[in-house]
Amino acid sequence: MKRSSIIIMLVVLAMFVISWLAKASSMAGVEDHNIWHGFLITFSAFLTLAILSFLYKDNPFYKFAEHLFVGVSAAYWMSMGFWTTIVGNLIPRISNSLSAFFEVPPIADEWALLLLPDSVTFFIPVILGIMLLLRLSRNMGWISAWPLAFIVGSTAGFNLVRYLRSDFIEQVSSTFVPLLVDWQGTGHFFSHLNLNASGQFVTMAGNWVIFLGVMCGLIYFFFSKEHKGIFGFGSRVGIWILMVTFGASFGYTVMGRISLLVGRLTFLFGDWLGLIS
Amino acid sequence: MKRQVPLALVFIFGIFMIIQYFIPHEKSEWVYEFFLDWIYIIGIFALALGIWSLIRVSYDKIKYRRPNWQYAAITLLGLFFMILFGFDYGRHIFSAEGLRNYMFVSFFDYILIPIQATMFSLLAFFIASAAYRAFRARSALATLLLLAALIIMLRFNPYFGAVTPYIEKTAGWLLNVPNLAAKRAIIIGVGLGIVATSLKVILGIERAYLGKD
Amino acid sequence: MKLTFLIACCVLFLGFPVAGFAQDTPEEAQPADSITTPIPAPPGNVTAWDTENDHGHSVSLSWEPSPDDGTGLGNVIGYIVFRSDSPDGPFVDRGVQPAGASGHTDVGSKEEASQDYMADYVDYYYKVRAITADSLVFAESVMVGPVQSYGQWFNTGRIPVLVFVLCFMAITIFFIQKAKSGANLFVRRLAGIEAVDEAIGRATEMGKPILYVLGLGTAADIATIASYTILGRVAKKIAEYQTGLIVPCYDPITMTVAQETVKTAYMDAGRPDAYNEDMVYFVTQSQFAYVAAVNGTMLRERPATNIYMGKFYAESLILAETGALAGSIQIAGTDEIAQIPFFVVACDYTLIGEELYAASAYLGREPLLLGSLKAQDYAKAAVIILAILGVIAMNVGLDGFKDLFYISN
Amino acid sequence: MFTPAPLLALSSSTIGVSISLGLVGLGMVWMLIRSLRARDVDRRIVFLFIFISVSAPILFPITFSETPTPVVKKLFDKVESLPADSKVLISFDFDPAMAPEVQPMADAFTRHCMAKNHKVIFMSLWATGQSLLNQTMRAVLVTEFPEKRDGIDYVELGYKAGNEGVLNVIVSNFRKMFPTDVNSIPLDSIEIFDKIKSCRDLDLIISIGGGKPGIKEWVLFVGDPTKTPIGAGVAAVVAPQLYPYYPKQLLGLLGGVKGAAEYESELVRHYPQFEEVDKPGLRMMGPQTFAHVVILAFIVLGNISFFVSRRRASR
Repeated sequence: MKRSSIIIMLVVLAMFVISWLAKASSMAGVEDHNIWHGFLITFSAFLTLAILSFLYKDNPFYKFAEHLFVGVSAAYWMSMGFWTTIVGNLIPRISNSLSAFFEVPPIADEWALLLLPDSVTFFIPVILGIMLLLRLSRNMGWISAWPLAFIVGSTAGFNLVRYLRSDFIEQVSSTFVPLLVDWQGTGHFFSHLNLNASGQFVTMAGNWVIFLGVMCGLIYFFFSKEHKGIFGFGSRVGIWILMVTFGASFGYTVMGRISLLVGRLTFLFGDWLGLIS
Repeated sequence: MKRQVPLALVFIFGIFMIIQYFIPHEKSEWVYEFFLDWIYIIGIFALALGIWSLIRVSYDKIKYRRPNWQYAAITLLGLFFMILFGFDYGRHIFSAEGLRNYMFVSFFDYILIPIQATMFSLLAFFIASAAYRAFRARSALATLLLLAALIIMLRFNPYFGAVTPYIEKTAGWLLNVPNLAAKRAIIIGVGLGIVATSLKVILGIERAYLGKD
Repeated sequence: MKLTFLIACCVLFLGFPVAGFAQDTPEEAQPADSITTPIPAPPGNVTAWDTENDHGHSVSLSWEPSPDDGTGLGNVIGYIVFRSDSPDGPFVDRGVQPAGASGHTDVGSKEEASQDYMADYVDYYYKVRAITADSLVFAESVMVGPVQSYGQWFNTGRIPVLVFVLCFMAITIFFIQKAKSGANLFVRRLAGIEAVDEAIGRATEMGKPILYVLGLGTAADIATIASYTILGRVAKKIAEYQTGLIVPCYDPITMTVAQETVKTAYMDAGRPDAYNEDMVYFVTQSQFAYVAAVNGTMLRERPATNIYMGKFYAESLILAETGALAGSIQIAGTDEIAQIPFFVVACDYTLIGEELYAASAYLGREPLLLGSLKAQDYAKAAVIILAILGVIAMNVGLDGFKDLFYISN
Repeated sequence: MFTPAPLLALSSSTIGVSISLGLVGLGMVWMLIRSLRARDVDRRIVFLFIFISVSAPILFPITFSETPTPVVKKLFDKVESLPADSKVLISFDFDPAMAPEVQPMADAFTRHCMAKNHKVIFMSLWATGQSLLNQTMRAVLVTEFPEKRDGIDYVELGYKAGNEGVLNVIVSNFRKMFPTDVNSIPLDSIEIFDKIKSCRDLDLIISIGGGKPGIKEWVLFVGDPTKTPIGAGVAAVVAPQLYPYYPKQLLGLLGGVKGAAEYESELVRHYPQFEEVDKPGLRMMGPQTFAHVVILAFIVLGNISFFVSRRRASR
């Protein structure tokens, strides 16, 4: 380790301690365990800064925060999963004594599958789970494909129908827009031509754009034909509309993202440094 | 055996789920709900597998003194303590108080939340740098992207947007008309892609997820 | 005006003391109040039947709105539906409908434990009450029943879906057969995919690894499944070129699958020796922790190319910008519409939506996969034709055409 | 780490903000010059600008004096013009995700009504709204208006499941849906409800939200049948969809942080005693606008440098 980096380390450490003490003293009387709470707040402030420091360049503090984050979060999900799924959902179904041990009310049988009690049917996922773990063994690894097949297969079937319905059929049928909105003849159309948003012309133009836009978009996503000639033109219009959309959605998001940062900085300046009342 | 059984399973469960969709009856609903529960439960075992992989990778890092091996130790420590607290010794070890354990909660509030929120807030910076880098009128397409973004941003900037009704109108139109059209085209395409791929999976044509033989 | 005044009086002097019994059952109507607010005519011709295409535990009702709803006295502000399991009560409140409504679906719980459990194959009796602003002034329809609820074994409302499923299966299988019979199926080149190959070459020259991110999808997400195929192809090339590969995973099952895929790819390339378990590793199942780790990897390993394929959420821009910072070539592909813009802006190549799926077929170069890609295209052609027909139908007033696509529940 | 504290405490926010504004301005000029020389700036500089432009308005709360747009003003004036002891219902129809944008509105409305001595009824159509409702009660009612008494000056009905169904019932009778308030005190023994039977007896309904059930449902199921005036506060994203209802069915509409800020500033203009209280709407306003402008500036700069360099290349 270079001397400079050691010095930086020490400085940061010193600042950490100072701020901790200052925080603790400022919280004295207001809160009990002020030392401990002072530490917690200072530490989370430190982590916040560590992450932000990444914007300058990768550095030991970021690495520290990152690795800590990875470890803790993995463990967090593990515990979550254990309590909510295993204890919350599995155990109450398979064994009364165990659920008594974990102090969770047993769930009544629903006699759902093949008239087997849950206590039996719910061993199936356990077995599948164990099969999955078997992949760690050299020669039994292949069996881990079975639970995988169960998951992938059932979700594939699940997705197939639902996406076909919501992303395909319903989208297509909602493309059936009237291209002639309350049409009362060409003369009437031109005599009443105006540009206000609810006017006939604007609504009609809108419908046309939507209809042609969808068409061209689909043409752009055509793979089995070279994009040439009229077809090529269609696909070009398609990509134009796509680009406009992407630009729009990007611009739309900007504001919201900024307020995220506001939240963090308010924590730093307010909760930690106490610069804002 | 090694190949056929999984493919058969995929086919059976896939077809079952499709049929189930058309049977509103309680019985089929039950089976369906059971499957969802099962998937969660299997997921937990898989998570154990993942944790194992995390531990092994970090452990190797330390063992062979790979670059940044010191930090791997931090990961392991964090993991170890969080699990320890998570599986708390409230009434007796493994009491459902696990998630309410004081240290577990403070780790969550003072380590996970701040880092998570900060990572998320990095977006504010990146959205700016991305805009600066990419929104340049290099080509016709890039210009379209740029203009659309500018109009919408002006619209939602409380100071420009409010004053010029023209921008307000245009932005509204952009969001309601071309935006709708393009999104719909993408959605239809994606929908088709998903349907086709699911079908390929069920029919056992797409089997990369099993690792080819 | 006068009416409201009367109501006010009634509320003040009569209404309030009695209002304690607001949840009054239909039996105890207060004739006294009829002086203050005229009693409206009851809703007519009430019918009740088991709700179609459901799992049971539900009954539907329809009625003709009271003549005083909107028209006539015009003092009906809504309808309350009452149910009982015996013709002579007690009746319980099963839901409210606003004025002008002419139907209601009484949905009970299927859990026997639950409060409003509604048993199947049991006789129920219904009444519909037209209510006024004064809860003591109302009119009740004649009782209907007995009616029973039960579950169906086929959802007729979803027939359109079934039709489409079958059609699509047919087309796909047809083209797959065609592909098997060796007809060569043209598929246009995709810029993003061409880029993958040259990116691998570049990585080899620079002697730097390639980072492949499968995204936040679970192993069963179709986007992830498509991503495996691409990963397989990429890994194979990498194995041939002997470049490094890094695959950090968010989902443990995805990790196991990815390991499988990469391993086979290396075997296909004839270099099983070069495969190493730690190429594909699990990070954590928490979105931003995962991002933090991947960001770190990008800046430390300095991969020549970052490939993002699969499901991505808010992190898309964080990843892509960090990658750009590290000076890597970036190729992205996702079906997550909200995130496509960010990839388009920050990456060198982006596979937009369906292109991701096309890519997996295109890369696989297997006739079978290409066959299904053809099927997709023909489906799109069908969409275009249908849409044109639909628009014409709309404009000549054949609204029936749209109903062909109507899916009830 | 703490050295800046006293300094900042001393410097009046105007000085502070003008300094930082100057900084950013100068920086921009410098970058403009660079861009004219067709030199791109390192992204770290971009980051720095964003950081300053967001943090400066937080440290020195610059409150742009918001002149309320008519759609906000009308709602404010309505609350203002109602005589004391009018019955106002505030419904919290939002979840934590929306809270940063709309909770400020809820607080502002509550303050305003309390200052005008209106009788306020709090409820929520969203299960998640309950906790946010309590938050406002704790932060605003209990702390700022300790003299106000539960059940006499305000009452908390809380959350009731049933979405539009709830509205359908309370339109004719509160007691049918809410036999008691959250503290399970029967409505009959709550003073405010002496004179309230249904939504018709309310003088104003304010729904705060942005989802379903929300403003639309209030308008369709309560506002239209009972002709009770309805005001709304919504997230910026949904505001455009609600404009069609204004002014016929919606008395007024607060859209996003901007709307909240306008209402807050108007409130302070009429009630100086609220100078001191936290005004999140106005507070969020500064950073957002500031950073937003900076980003726009960057886009322009980027294009300048791009065009200059291209002209150079073509020469």
